[in-house]
Amino acid sequence: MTNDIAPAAARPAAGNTPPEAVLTVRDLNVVYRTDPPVHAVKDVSLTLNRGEILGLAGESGCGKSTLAYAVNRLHEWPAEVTSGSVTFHDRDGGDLDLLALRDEELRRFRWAKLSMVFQGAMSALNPVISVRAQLEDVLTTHRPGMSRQERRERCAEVLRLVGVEPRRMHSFPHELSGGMRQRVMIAMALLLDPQVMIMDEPTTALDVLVQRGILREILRLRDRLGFAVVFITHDLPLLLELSDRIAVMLRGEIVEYDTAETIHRRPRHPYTRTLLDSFPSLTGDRGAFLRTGAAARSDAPGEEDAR
Amino acid sequence: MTTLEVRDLVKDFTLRSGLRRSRLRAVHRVGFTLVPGRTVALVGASGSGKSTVARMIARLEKPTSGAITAVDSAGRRVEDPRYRDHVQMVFQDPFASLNPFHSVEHHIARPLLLHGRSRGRDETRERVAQLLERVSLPAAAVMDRRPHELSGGQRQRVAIARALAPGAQVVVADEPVSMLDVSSRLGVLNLLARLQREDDLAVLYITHDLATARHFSDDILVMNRGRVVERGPADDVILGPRHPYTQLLAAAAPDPELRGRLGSAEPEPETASDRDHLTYDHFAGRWIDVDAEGTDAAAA
Amino acid sequence: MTSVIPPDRALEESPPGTGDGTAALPPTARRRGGRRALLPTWSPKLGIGLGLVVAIALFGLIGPLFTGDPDTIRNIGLTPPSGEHLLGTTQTGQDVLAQLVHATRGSLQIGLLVGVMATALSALFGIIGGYAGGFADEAFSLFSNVMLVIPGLPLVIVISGFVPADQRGSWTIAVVLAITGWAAAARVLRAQTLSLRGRDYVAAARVAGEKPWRVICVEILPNLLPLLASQFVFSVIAAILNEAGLSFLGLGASNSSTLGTMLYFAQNGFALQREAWWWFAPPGVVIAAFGCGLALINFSLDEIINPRLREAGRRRRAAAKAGRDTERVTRSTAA
Amino acid sequence: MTYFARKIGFYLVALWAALTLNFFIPRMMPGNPVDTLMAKLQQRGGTVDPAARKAYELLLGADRSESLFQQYVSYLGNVLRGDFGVSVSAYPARVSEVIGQSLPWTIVLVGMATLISFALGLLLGTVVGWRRGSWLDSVVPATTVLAAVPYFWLALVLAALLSSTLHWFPLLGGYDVALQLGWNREFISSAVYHGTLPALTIVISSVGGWLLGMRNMMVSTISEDYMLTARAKGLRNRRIMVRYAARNAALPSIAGFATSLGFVVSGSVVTEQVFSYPGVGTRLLQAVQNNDYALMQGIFLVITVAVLGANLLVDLLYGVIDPRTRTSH
Amino acid sequence: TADGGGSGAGGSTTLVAYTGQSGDYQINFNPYSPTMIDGPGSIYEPLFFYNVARKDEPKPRLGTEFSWNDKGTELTVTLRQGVKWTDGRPFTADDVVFTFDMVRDNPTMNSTGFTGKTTAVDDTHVKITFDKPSFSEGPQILGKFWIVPKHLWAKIGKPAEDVMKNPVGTGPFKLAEFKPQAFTLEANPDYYDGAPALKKIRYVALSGNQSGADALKAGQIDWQTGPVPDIKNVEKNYPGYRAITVPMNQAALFTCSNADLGCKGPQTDPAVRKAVYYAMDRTQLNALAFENTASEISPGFALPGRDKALVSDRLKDPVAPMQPQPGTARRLLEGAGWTKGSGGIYTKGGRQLALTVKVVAGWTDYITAVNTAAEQLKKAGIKLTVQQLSWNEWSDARGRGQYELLMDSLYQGPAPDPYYLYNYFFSSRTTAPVGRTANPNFARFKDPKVDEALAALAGIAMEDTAARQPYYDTIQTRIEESMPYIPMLTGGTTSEFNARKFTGWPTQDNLYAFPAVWGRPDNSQIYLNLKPAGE
Ligand SMILES: Nc1ncnc2c1ncn2[C@@H]1O[C@H](COP(=O)(O)OP(=O)(O)OP(=O)(O)O)[C@@H](O)[C@H]1O
Ligand SMILES: Nc1ncnc2c1ncn2[C@@H]1O[C@H](COP(=O)(O)OP(=O)(O)OP(=O)(O)O)[C@@H](O)[C@H]1O
Ligand SMILES: [Mg+2]
Ligand SMILES: [Mg+2]
Repeated sequence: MTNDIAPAAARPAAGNTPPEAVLTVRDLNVVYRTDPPVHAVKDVSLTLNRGEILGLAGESGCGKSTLAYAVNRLHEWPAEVTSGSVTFHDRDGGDLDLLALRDEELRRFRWAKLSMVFQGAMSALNPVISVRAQLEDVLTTHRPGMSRQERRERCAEVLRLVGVEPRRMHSFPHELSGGMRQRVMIAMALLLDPQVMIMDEPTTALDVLVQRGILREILRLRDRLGFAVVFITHDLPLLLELSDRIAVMLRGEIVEYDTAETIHRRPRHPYTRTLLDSFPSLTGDRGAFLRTGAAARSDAPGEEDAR
Repeated sequence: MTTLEVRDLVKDFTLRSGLRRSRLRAVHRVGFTLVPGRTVALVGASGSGKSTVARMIARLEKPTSGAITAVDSAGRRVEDPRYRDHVQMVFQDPFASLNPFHSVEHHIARPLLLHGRSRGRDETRERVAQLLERVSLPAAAVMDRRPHELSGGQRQRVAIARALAPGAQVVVADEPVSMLDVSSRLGVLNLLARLQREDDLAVLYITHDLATARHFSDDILVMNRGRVVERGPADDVILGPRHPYTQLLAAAAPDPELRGRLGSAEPEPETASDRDHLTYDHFAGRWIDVDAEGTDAAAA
Repeated sequence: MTSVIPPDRALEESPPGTGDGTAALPPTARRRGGRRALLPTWSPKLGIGLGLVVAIALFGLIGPLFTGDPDTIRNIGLTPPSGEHLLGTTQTGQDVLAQLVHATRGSLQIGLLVGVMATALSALFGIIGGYAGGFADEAFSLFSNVMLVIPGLPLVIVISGFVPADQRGSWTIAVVLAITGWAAAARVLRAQTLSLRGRDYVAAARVAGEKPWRVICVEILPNLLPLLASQFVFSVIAAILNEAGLSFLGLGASNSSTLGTMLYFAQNGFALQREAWWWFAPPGVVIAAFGCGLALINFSLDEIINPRLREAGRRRRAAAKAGRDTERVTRSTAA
Repeated sequence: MTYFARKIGFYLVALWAALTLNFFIPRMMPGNPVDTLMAKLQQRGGTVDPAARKAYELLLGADRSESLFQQYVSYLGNVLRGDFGVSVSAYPARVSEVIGQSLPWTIVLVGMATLISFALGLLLGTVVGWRRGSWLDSVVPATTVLAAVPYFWLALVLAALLSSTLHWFPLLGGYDVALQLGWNREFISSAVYHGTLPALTIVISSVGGWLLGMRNMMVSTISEDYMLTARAKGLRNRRIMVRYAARNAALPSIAGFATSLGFVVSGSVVTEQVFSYPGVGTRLLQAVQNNDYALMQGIFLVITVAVLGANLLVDLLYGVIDPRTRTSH
Repeated sequence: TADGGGSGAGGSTTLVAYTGQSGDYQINFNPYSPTMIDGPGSIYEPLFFYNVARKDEPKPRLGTEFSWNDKGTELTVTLRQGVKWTDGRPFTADDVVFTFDMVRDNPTMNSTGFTGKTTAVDDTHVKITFDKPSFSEGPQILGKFWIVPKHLWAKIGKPAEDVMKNPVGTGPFKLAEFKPQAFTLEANPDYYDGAPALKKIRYVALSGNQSGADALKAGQIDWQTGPVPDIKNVEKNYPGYRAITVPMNQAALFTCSNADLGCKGPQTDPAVRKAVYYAMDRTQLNALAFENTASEISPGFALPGRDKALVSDRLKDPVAPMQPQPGTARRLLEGAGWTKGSGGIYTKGGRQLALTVKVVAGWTDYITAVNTAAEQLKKAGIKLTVQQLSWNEWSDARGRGQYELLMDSLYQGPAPDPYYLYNYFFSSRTTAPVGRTANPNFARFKDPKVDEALAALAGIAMEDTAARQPYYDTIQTRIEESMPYIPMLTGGTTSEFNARKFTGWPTQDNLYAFPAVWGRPDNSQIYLNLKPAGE
């Protein structure tokens, strides 16, 4: 993995030091114990470097979320990790085998080292508790020593970071716009200064303009705070523009894993090409997609049935 | 061949919070013409009023003012009871637009029967099969299935077949692919394009995706806050946007070619400009003030 | 009879749209849909429930063909169960089994009548109001809310007192119970209809040119069937219990025989004080068993209405199975 | 604020509907209240002189020359002044007196029992829902079965078992009549002791419904996205259960609580009958049996107003506990 | 408490009584109020006590002697001396005059239509004068007018509507405390006859017969009048308790008999009424419906026990046959033109001999009785349909005559004499056309001969039995002939009482008062006689 393609400005951790891994996933397998069982994640190996943005692309149902949840062990029955390992390399040295953590250790680990931002901010925020309470919840649990005043200040601080006025803290989720909610979620993810942030389709439900604003915010924060991001979406053009490296998933497997530039210019796997072709370029030539090309293949019924 | 003319369309919603009422103008003096064989794309960010226009055309919503007139091939105005023979709609969510309770056949047979396009069981079944074949679905296999047994793309095809069933010449497609898997999107769009070509349909394609709008339509209307802010041939609008809002929109669309753009400073959006209420018309090549000139001038 | 809370109340408060939209369902639920989705999944609970209900219904339906006249008075007085009188006799020597059979029939009849009428009323006010919207909706929903907060039984007591006694058969009581018992269901139905009304397929049907009544009957109603069924079942339970309560107070269908009137006579004949359990217990047990059967059926209906509940059920079964599997594995490795 | 205005408007309409219903229903009932008094007089021996009957008719009967509308207006006026007239079955006592004497008992017994049952149901429902899929779930159907048992039947059986046979609880009454009525320890403990069994039967037969409702809502709530967030946040399990799952899941139950009060009050009629408990339930029955229109109206109205009041309270409270209601709709 | 803290627990000297009160008591100690909860006899006293259960001489209470003039228009009463109200004021003839005048002037108090003029002759004598012979009014005036203290009652604006929260009387008991669930009377230490041995009486409120039986079983009440399971074995089932049954209520099928007054239906035919009479199997009815506590009934409605001497020997049946006589019934019906139709039911003119009998829902013994009778009559070709009604509707139908048959019982008057019953139920003065309220001649019976006899009896002194008998003969034969009330059985009033705790209860041999706990002033006579056991 070379990182010389990515713009240097994107990562403070960059420079001349070799990339340092913060999360390693090895041969992870996740199975849904349903009838029949669904092998949702197959032998996935990934390395997330400190401060980088790793894009995870693939169409609906390919196992992106399952992978993300398994990393944080959020998967619930009937999902089960059957084999593989997930290792977290802490900033202060010391590796954590996430799959071996006991309940209490896992609980302490979550959010403090690795936080998550989910797709629908409306449903990811508890609708009946104020934003402040939901932010402070994290602090009271993970930083019991903090005083009330400190907690409040910290909450205000992260909100300011993501560009939300701190006085909106007292609002309830439904009183905020979709973009604001997503920002609040990101603020919440930043509370404990985590080293990794997993974002599962954080902008799909949003307006293109709002989406753009949030993506910029994420990049800005990453540059400032230096956390690594796993960014999950099916919007490949978006990933190409945003991320340093991209993993393309198909039916639970990672079929292509490379720098964004390489994937854009020289996609190797046919599926990656299909994906790229599914998104006509705004400024590119017309006609290449229309009525011919890759897309025409899925014209045949049944084939598009990925499931 | 039916032409649909939309003129000076206005829609106000009354918002009630408690006993207080307020008025929201969702659509403001929108006008355009859908002509056979051409696709018009309606683009804009969320809440700009696109769906409201579509719903008014489908007569699901009454316009506050303005006119929607369909004119048939003979140049006669289509009167009310027959309006739905000519104008149909495809909805955004293929899951929600098909009743989980009914079979595919039912969904297509009903409009056939309602619009007198077939009579008797056998004839109906045959026509349903024909329609399914037209949307590239294997009729025999699909006919007796229920929506949940089909994939998203297949469902959307059924929805298109349903729209075609009454013999509609004008089809309004409200974000027909935004709920679909990436791999089935182009399939459905291509199907629409093919049908449009074959039947000389007039299509209103609503989307927020500028890229597909550009590639799948002939003309583009850009909407913002209920107004059309820019109109013109697809490439002109996308490649040479004149209205600040369109520029903003175009800039927001992800483009791998412009990698690194995100990190750099971009012009801050949403600053009110003096052109906000004006429409740039690429056909006419000038700014138009609909409030002063009306949509007739613009729709020409 | 105090507070069987409609199990579907949970639904009415959930913001429209959460339980709907197949997109919200877990992927496994997607596999079931259409008419088959309206059928409950088979489970022991459903089995027992159906078994109980069918058994009791048959008991009430064909039982009367095999037992004698329940009113026949014999000089033997109160006798415990014996070969001749399987459930003994009452104070006046009437055969308890014969009475039970007829009373069961009477109670079922009332339950059914109320179920049908209350469901029809709630459908009328809930669905039509919800679909029509506007003033009709406001008025209907105000009306059902008022009916809901006005306490039922006192109203029933007062109304049933007003019905002339010679007409106070099961029909009247049923009407009274139905009138006072439809409101809660109507509210739930309205909420559900509101969410269905906004569904695209309803809009699509309108675009296709369907008439409003057809939209209601063909597009909306089928999707409300599980809910209606659950409410029907619930109102049957409630009706049987309420009728029994009314009868116990001496305000029931005095001129027809129901389980409630039977209990009333047992109570007045000092059945408990005389330890004549065979007179006092069976009617209560039949009501309880029937109610229990219906409640169990309702569990399965609940799972259709709220698929998340089904997930929980599945999870348990699978967990049990997994447990068994691991057990087997450990046993085999131990061997 | 308009949310509240709307709510209060609704309650005014409901109140008016109840008042009107209350006015008309007794007027459609058969029989004549004077007969009740005559029967009481006859029971003392002797036939009743027509003159005496006339006198009572005059005393009790409203002025029949008044039109129905006039009667309605004066009825509304009287009710607003808290004047429900004279109770026939307790003649010449005023209805307000009769109700005042009985109401506290019902409120305390039924109110406490319902609250206990509600709280218990919510608590158990939380636990069962949280551990959905465990063996606890199979207990749930059993509790709803209890709700399917005719309430009075259960009460009678329990009374026969626990009071008559085992002598654990007193059989009848609301307190030991040998004691001094008042706020002394002895009397209160006696009242509690007497109220235990009736309360127990109410709780037993109603807890299942709450439990089930809460459990189902818990199951639904647990699969909400914010629960996932809460877990990802590394919150403690108990905190997630209480603050995220139970708090949200309880909302529909709380909304349903006040509505259920109507059913509960109805249940009190039977409870009081079974346990000879002093309360409005028996009074209502007595009123119906004696054609005591005024008392009937009074009790019905008091119950309705109480239920409406409780609903209003919960509604207003609901705006606080569920912030969503405050702005939307 | 030791005995389980029952609601009636009252220590060894308190007598706990249950009068059948359903639901709480509402305080009311006005003896003239229809809803009073107690007082007559115990707190307030009449002048004399009339024992309706037995032909006794009136017992002196506040009066010591009374006498009528020959014409029966003037009644002189001698009052007891040295009596004090419980507030310490002396009782005088003025109180009596005040009471009598108050009753006469308040229509709601004057339920029997008393019109006499009362004057105080001196402190201990009063004289009451009437316009017409009024011998029969004597027991009412002397035995049922509760003397109230003038010095208190004169101040009350509307005495009929006052609930007398703090009753002051001359009686053996006074109010100790009132609670809605129970109230307690205590012995009046200054009672003129000496304080009664019974120190406390507590009346409790329960919810009806079932709870009464339960409370009795639990030993929580000492005296109640009402059914208990297995009435025959009270002594065995309730250790220490006894039961006494006094036949007083003549249960009958009331018929709307008089077509002239608007009655409709087959029962207007006397033959039908009599056929019903003969078709009944009273032995079975007694066994199934009344647990064999009922007894024979005379078709002339004189009580076969108490009024034995008055039962006319001109009656066809001195007592109604206990066994059915299907032959007689058939003869009667066929004689009246009825013929057996299909299904074994008689018909005439195309109409079936079908009757509906109304009975009060909840009166289970009566319901059982009519159900049983329906079965019996079916055998005799008469179809009986039972209809249960609430008391309201039933009494409404009864009063207006809108019924064919209904089951009820005839009640007695203030003195042990059938005259009152005849006067109530058979006089044309107490009936009304169908549609108007009759009270209590619900059967709409109208017979000039009976009316004449009743008028004549009013002018003959009650003691002069020889002179009265011919009139009784007339009445009894006429009503046997017409049978507007079809006699069923004489229902017994059963009371259960705690004989281990108290002695002095009435027995069948010593029926010194009618032993019903709700009987007033009868119960006060019993209270006066009771002694705590072991004293
Ligand atoms: N609870 C479950 N039970 C059984 N199978 C499941 C469950 N959840 C997910 N799956 C299956 O696992 C596979 C991967 O699902 P996952 O949610 O990880 O996909 P995804 O890539 O996140 O899709 P999307 O883009 O729609 O979010 C799918 O085939 C899905 O059907
Ligand atoms: N029934 C309605 N009542 C009130 N307001 C409405 C209603 N329907 C739409 N609106 C409002 O009208 C405006 C335009 O809505 P519309 O649905 O047409 O937008 P859209 O362009 O289709 O957006 P999207 O891309 O999100 O679908 C929005 O502000 C919306 O809130
Ligand atoms: Mg996902
Ligand atoms: Mg839209």
